[in-house]
Amino acid sequence: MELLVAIAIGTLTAVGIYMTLRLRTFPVILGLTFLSYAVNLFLFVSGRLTLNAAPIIGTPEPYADPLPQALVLTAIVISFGMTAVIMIMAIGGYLSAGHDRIDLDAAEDGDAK
Amino acid sequence: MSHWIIAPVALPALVAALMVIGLRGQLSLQRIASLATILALNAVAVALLWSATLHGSEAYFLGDWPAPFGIVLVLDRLSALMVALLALLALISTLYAIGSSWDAKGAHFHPLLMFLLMGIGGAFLTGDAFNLFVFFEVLLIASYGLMIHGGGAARTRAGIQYVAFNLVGSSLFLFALALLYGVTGTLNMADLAQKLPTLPEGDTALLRVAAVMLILVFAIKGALVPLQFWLPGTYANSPGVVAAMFAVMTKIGAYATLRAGTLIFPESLPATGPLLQDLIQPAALVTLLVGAVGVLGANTLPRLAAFAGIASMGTAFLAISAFTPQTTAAALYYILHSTLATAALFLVADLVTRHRAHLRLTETAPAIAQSGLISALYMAAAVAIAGMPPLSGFIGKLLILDAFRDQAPLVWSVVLVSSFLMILGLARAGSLVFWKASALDPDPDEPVREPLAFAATFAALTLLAALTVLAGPITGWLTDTANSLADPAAYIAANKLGAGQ
Amino acid sequence: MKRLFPHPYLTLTLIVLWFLLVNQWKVGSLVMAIILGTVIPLLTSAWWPDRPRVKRPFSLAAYSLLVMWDVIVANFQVARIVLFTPRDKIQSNWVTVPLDLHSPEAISLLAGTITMTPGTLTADMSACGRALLVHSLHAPDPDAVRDDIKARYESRLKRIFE
Amino acid sequence: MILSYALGFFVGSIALALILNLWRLFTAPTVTDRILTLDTMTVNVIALVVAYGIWAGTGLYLEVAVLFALTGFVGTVAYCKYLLRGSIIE
Amino acid sequence: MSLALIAALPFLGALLPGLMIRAGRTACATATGAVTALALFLLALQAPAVLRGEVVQTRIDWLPALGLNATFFLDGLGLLFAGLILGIGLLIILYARFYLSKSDPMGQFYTYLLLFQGAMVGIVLSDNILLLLIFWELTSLSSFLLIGYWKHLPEGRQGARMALAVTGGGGLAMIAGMLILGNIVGSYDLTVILENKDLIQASDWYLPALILILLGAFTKSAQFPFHFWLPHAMAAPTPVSAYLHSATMVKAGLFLMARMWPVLAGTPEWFWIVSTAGLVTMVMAAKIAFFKDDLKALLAFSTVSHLGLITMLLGFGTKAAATVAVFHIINHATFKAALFMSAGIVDHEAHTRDLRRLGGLRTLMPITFGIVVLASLSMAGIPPLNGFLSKELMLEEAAHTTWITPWAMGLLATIGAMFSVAYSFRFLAHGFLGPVRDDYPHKPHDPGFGLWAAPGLLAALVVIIGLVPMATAAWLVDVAASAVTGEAVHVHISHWHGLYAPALWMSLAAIGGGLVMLGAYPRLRAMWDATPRPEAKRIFDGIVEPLAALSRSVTEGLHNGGFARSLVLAVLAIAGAAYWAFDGGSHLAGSRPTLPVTPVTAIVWAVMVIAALVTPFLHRNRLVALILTGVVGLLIAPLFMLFSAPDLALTQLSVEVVTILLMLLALHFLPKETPVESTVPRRLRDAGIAGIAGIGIGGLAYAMMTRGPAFDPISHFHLAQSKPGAGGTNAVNTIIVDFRGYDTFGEIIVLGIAALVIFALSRTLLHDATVNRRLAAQPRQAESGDRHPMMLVVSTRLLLPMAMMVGVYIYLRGHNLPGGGFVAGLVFAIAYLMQYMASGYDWSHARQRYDHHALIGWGVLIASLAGIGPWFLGLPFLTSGYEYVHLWPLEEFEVATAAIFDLGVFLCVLGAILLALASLSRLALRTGEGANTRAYDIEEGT
Amino acid sequence: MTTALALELFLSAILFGGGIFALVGSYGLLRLPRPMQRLHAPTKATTIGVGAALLVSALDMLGQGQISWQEGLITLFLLLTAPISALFMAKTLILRGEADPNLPDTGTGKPWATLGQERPDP
Ligand code: NA
Ligand code: NA
Repeated sequence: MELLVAIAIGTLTAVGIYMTLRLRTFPVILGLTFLSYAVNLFLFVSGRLTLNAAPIIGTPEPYADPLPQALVLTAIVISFGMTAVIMIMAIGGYLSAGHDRIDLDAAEDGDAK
Repeated sequence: MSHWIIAPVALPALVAALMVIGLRGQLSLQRIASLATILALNAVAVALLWSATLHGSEAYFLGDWPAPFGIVLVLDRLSALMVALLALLALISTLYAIGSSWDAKGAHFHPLLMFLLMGIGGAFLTGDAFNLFVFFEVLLIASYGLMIHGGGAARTRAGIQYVAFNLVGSSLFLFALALLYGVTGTLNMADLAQKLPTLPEGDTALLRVAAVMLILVFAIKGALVPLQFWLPGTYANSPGVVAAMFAVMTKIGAYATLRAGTLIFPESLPATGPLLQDLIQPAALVTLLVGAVGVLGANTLPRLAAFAGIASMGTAFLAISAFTPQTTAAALYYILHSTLATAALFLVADLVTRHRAHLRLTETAPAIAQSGLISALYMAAAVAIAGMPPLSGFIGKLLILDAFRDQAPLVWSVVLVSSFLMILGLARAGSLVFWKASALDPDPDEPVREPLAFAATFAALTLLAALTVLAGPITGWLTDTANSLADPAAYIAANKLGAGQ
Repeated sequence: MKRLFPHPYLTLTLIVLWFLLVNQWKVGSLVMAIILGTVIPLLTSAWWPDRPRVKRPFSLAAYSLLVMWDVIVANFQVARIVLFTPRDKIQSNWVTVPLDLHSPEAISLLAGTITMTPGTLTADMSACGRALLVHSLHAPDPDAVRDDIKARYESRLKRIFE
Repeated sequence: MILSYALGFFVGSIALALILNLWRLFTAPTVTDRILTLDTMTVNVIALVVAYGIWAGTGLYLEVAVLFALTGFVGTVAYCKYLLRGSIIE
Repeated sequence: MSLALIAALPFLGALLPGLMIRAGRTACATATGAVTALALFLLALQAPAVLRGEVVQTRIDWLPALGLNATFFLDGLGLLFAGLILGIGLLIILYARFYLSKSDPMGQFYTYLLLFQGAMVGIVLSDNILLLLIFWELTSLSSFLLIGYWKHLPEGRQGARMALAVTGGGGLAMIAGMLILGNIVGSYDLTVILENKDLIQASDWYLPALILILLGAFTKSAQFPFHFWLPHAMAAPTPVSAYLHSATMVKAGLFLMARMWPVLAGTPEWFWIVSTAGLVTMVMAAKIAFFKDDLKALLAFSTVSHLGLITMLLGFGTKAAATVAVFHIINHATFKAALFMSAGIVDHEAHTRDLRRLGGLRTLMPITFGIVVLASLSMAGIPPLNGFLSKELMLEEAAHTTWITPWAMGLLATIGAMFSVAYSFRFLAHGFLGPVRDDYPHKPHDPGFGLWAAPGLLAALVVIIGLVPMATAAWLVDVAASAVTGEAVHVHISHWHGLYAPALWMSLAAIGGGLVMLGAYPRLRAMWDATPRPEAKRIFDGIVEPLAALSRSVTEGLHNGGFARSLVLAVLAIAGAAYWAFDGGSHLAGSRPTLPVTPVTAIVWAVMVIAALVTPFLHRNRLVALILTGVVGLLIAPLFMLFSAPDLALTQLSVEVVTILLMLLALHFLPKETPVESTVPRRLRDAGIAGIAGIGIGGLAYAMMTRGPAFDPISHFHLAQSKPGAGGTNAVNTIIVDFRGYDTFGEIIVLGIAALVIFALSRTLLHDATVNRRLAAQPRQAESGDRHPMMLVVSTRLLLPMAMMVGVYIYLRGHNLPGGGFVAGLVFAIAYLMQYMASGYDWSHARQRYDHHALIGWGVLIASLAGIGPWFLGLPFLTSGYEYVHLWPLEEFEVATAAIFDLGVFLCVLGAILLALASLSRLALRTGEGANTRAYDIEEGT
Repeated sequence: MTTALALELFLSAILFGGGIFALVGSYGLLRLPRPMQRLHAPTKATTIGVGAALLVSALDMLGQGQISWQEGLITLFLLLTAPISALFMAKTLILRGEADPNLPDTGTGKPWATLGQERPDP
């Protein structure tokens, strides 16, 4: 099972990086989303894999490591906030520049006052 | 004293919440609240500095849970120093924001600023590796909002890159933390410091990877080559006052590196040894050169300031990378200096920017209003950032050169050549922006507009002068700080590890 | 009373739901259920402006049982069509079902019923809200489908709601 | 004992269903079909979650099923609304 | 103390001109002069002691840790230079008062001048080489300002930059040299360093230090090959040229060589480098000076030549030569400053400095002529003027010095002297002799006393020193030379050394040759003009401009705004560094038993991985890409659940659906397709990079999962204390709201900030004209006429309360079972969003009774208050407590203060998501489109 | 045959049927030729598959003396929402011309809502 999960994490990372290397904001954001999936899983498995061992005290032992789960919760929420922000920025960039390329051109640099 | 440790986090959060609830659309009240909070933060920072100097390291056990199980804040000389620097810079930036009406160019400037302060303060104070991540994110997301404050195509698009790159950085941070927890089973930094020396041999490779990934995260924040690409576009397109505030944000990377390198992965740790030094030092040297070349080659004034910022980070990381008390003291002095100097340069660049038709350094533009005053400020800021006397940059440079006498040929030549390139670049830009422009269009004598903005810029430069004059006592204090970092026993002891067993 | 309980049936439904959720029969749960059953409709009443009239609540229960039975039957029929009817022999058809119902709740219930039951699916409504567009998966005689719907479901709903 | 075989069969069916869904997801002729497939997958996954709960003998996972149902519904409506109106919240 | 005061006075005084200029130009000059005079007076008070052979010292600790202290000392050399700087400074201040025109900002000028003066005084009084470096660089900076003073002149700006580049750059080299020196000796105190000649000269670091320090000195003193900046600095106003470029700054390099002479001189390296540079400079610059038409350019190259002469003398390394050098420093300062000022007077009066347009001024400007005669003859080395005395001594030294061959030095020195005579005479002859012309740009006549007083005084000195050197200058030469050589010097200066002195004949040859050359000037000039020669400015520009251009192209090429490339480099750097780190440690494969593959998990896994892998191939249709991303995200939830993390599954699911809503809202504005822009090789490269990252991270994950943690994980405490300590059975929840509630505090704030940012940006966008134009021009797809389908609206009426009920349930049970404030907030938010989707923004929002901002604010506030509350019990931030409460007729239930915190979480999450999506939907309301006022569009009841 | 065994057999049968239905639903998605037809399969068949699992889940606890009711909630929820999902997908097909084009007349003089004009706001 560990191997499968590792492969999943690797795949998500690779897909995330590949998409993040695209030239338009939307696929880049999707790529970052994939990357965050990979990260969350990676963080989660730092507590190792367990089956049917939800860390609810009172249910039969053993318990999965609850700490990484709590950390992943935090990470999920944070990455949601970040995705939301970059999304509105992508919209703003597209609406104000008329295209959604992610690369900056030297010429437009610093026109903001 | 102990509850004051949380004040740099709780106070801005509370004020921001109140602003969002009750002061929306009431800019003048928000300004008053912001200034009052920041003044209070300065007072708290002084108290914390005082406490750390008198009593050494002190931990604050959040939720009353013992370390390493709960989250601790640790006040030591270093964190107190960084909080004080933050508070000072916040004061300057806020005054400038008010004076220049930057804060009126969009919604929520002040709450975002408060949250930014909360995030940075939290990052400086935390003694927990994952909590550091959380507060990194707090400060980052606040910075995203501030960076795009005011809008505009270039700024927004630059913001996208900034966010995207930092999201990759945050991912890396989490990979590193997960690995660290997966290998060691703990997140408390003092606990890590205590446990790592007995790490089984077979785990060292993974630990080293975690360490390197962690440091590279900090390197992203600190714009270390080749992770600096996000910085020029971001800073050059940020509102000037935000870019000034960012001067302390890059320092968080430096701070965290210093903390990790002295506390968690000291050279004495068998698993990592000189890993950090070997990683950072070459990168820092290249960063310094890239920044300096950028100062000479920048095509706009804000970009020039951004590259100056990169160069200053190269210098700071260089000083950090040796992890000896002497270099650390030099690094700390340089961090104080370069934060204020970079901020001053950005503020000056903003003064120019907002009075000018275009910003390109490749051609002349009409003269700017109030150019006499602005050019004097520019001169001072340029002198500071280039490390010329009489401002503190020169002393910082001397301290670093002196501390690196063992590696003189390489380090000295890079530092000095970079200084040379920066002098060339700054002189070139200044001559073009101020002399050549006013030659075309001599500026009339006019009264000072936006006096608060000028005063804020001047204040930053005055602080640099103070840093110069008081270099003796300050470096003395910093040397003690560096010594305490070199021997983290007190820091670890403050965590009272094992009290909860 | 109407201000405190804008939708009494909703309140009742919520109380039942709470017990479904907590899965325990305690006084505390009842107190909580009553509190929530009161507060939540108050919170959401602005979005449910008019109170639907349910004339015969018990008939509604009977109707539910009928539909459930039909749902199960429907599934066997659909399964048969999917699995065994040759693709080109499936005679799908559109059916227009003119409505006698007026209450939006009742119309919605009818539309839902149509979708969940034998081989039919509500696909749209006329712009005036007086007819439903129903798609029948295998209906050689569309008129029969329409009549079946009207007789089996609409008439019952008419009695319950209007 | 019998139940566990039945459960195995059930899970196997869902698995097969999911793989059919996946195939459909990639080869769907229209985007609406993709949404339909997604909706179906959600329901299938709910079945899987419930089955796992039965296997594990715990009700801990039912909330996951509740949320899955909510999620699947809102997602499907949102995708369709997007295609119907462009803006999902007007 | 008083030494420090002398150094500080000009700096303090620099504030005065700016203030006094309001009181008038004379007041301004007077104040400036008074400052200088006071400093000079203080210096004079110290003079007797110095003349007695004492060394006056002042020490103020500044930065003892570094060894940088405000330490000053005054010996003969310092006295000589400080006297020159302040004395000539005083004269320059006087001169400038009358030289500057009314349109020149005089306050600025005097401020810069005093800054410069202070820096120079600082250099010569420093007893600490780091302090000296500070003053050294300050002279570069202040001279930059002075040279560029007339900023409307392009030559001024360029000259200033060139001077700064060369002297500042040299200064940087000198920093290194000085630090080396300090390191060899172990102290940065000059007096200590000066006592360690043997230590320094025996060190391996001697030569590098020497070269670096000489780089500083040579650049400052315009020695070959760094001589080129000086003539360009002549764009400065004449007082600046006279002060900086004849009397003081350019002598700083000489001062430094003299200062370091006791420890650096006397080695072959010193001899060869210094004397050669001096000699070459002397001859070459003299030659150039001869052909310059601009009076100031001629004087500038002459200065370079004389500096070369002095450098050469210092390079000889002998006591006698050093003494002559000191003497010539004094003499040169007098005649050259006088000449510069005279040139300035000519320029001021005739409005030109071009020798070709001058001539015959003798009768028009008799006073000036008198001054020029004396000074230029002194410069030519004509007896009995002071220039003759030192030049004679120089020739004598040269004649006795072996450089390559025994006679070469003498010969070259004579040739240099010959050129010197020639240009001096040319200055005089072509400027003042000859017929009076009628084509001057401005009719010249002698200036007022104020302008000629200073050069007049200097000319008088030229004569007096020349006539009675032993009475006027010898004492100064003695103390200064003693200070330089470190031995007692008693100089004997006379006009006549006898017929057998080679200098006599060399001198005669020089004068004769000079006269001949002046006679042959037209022919020589024609030859000179015909010879191609490198122009300094062009060379400098040829170096600096390409350097700047290279910097620009490197910088802009490197930081070209390309995101993908920066990311590729980042990934490669991270992967490379990680591999390197891994390789350097030791790795044991883990021995933790692995879990068997269960069918359910395998299915979910397979579907998720395949969906992910297909995404890059199908991503150009953005809706499809989004659906696939959604599939992956939705399938991660059951994975979490299967691996015993129901809380995560709940959160992942609810976040995922909100994310999808958000992305759909966004996609509405964005293009629906991603165009094909990258080439196949590029895509392959990206795939390769992605593969590296994937394999790396996957490998790490595998390595981590297959081993146990090295130490007992801290979460054992959380499991053990969850119930007894935090009062909850869901250990994940107790960590979130209690053990690590502080993380959660930060996390909800992140979410709150995100919403504020989204609100702020969307508001900014709505106020942006371009954005509004683009929004209005958005292509409209075929749209359904049914905006708010009735069935959805009706079902929402039931689903909204139901979902809320579920939300409350999830919130309440969170502490003990999967759930909690966060998921509850999301469920509420989803329920509201459903309502918004069903009936539209306006209709729904108009019925919303509370503000999203306030929800966020209250959320943060409540969470903060839950944190602060415990303070009043003396407990730390976020400390929680719980109690079991028994209230009849209810069963016993638990009340935990963590629930208050969780309520804050709930409110913040709800507010943040609603605010974020509401802001986005505000943007979607097209201009000119009316708000919906009905719950649904169907015409009910008709 | 004990009650427990009877229950188990009963539950197994339900699960067996549920599995079949779920499979049929997804198979229908592939097999049925026209988009509108495909819409029928999963909305019903799959829902019944889940229903089966939920029923078993609810009754499984019966052997231990208690019934889990939460499954009822999920079922209710699915029944409430499945028709709306189907409606929206059908509307989408109609709007995009992917449904069978020859729609019948509404008989009310007004068009079908999806194809009609937006109703102007008063
Ligand atoms: Na929870
Ligand atoms: Na607690």
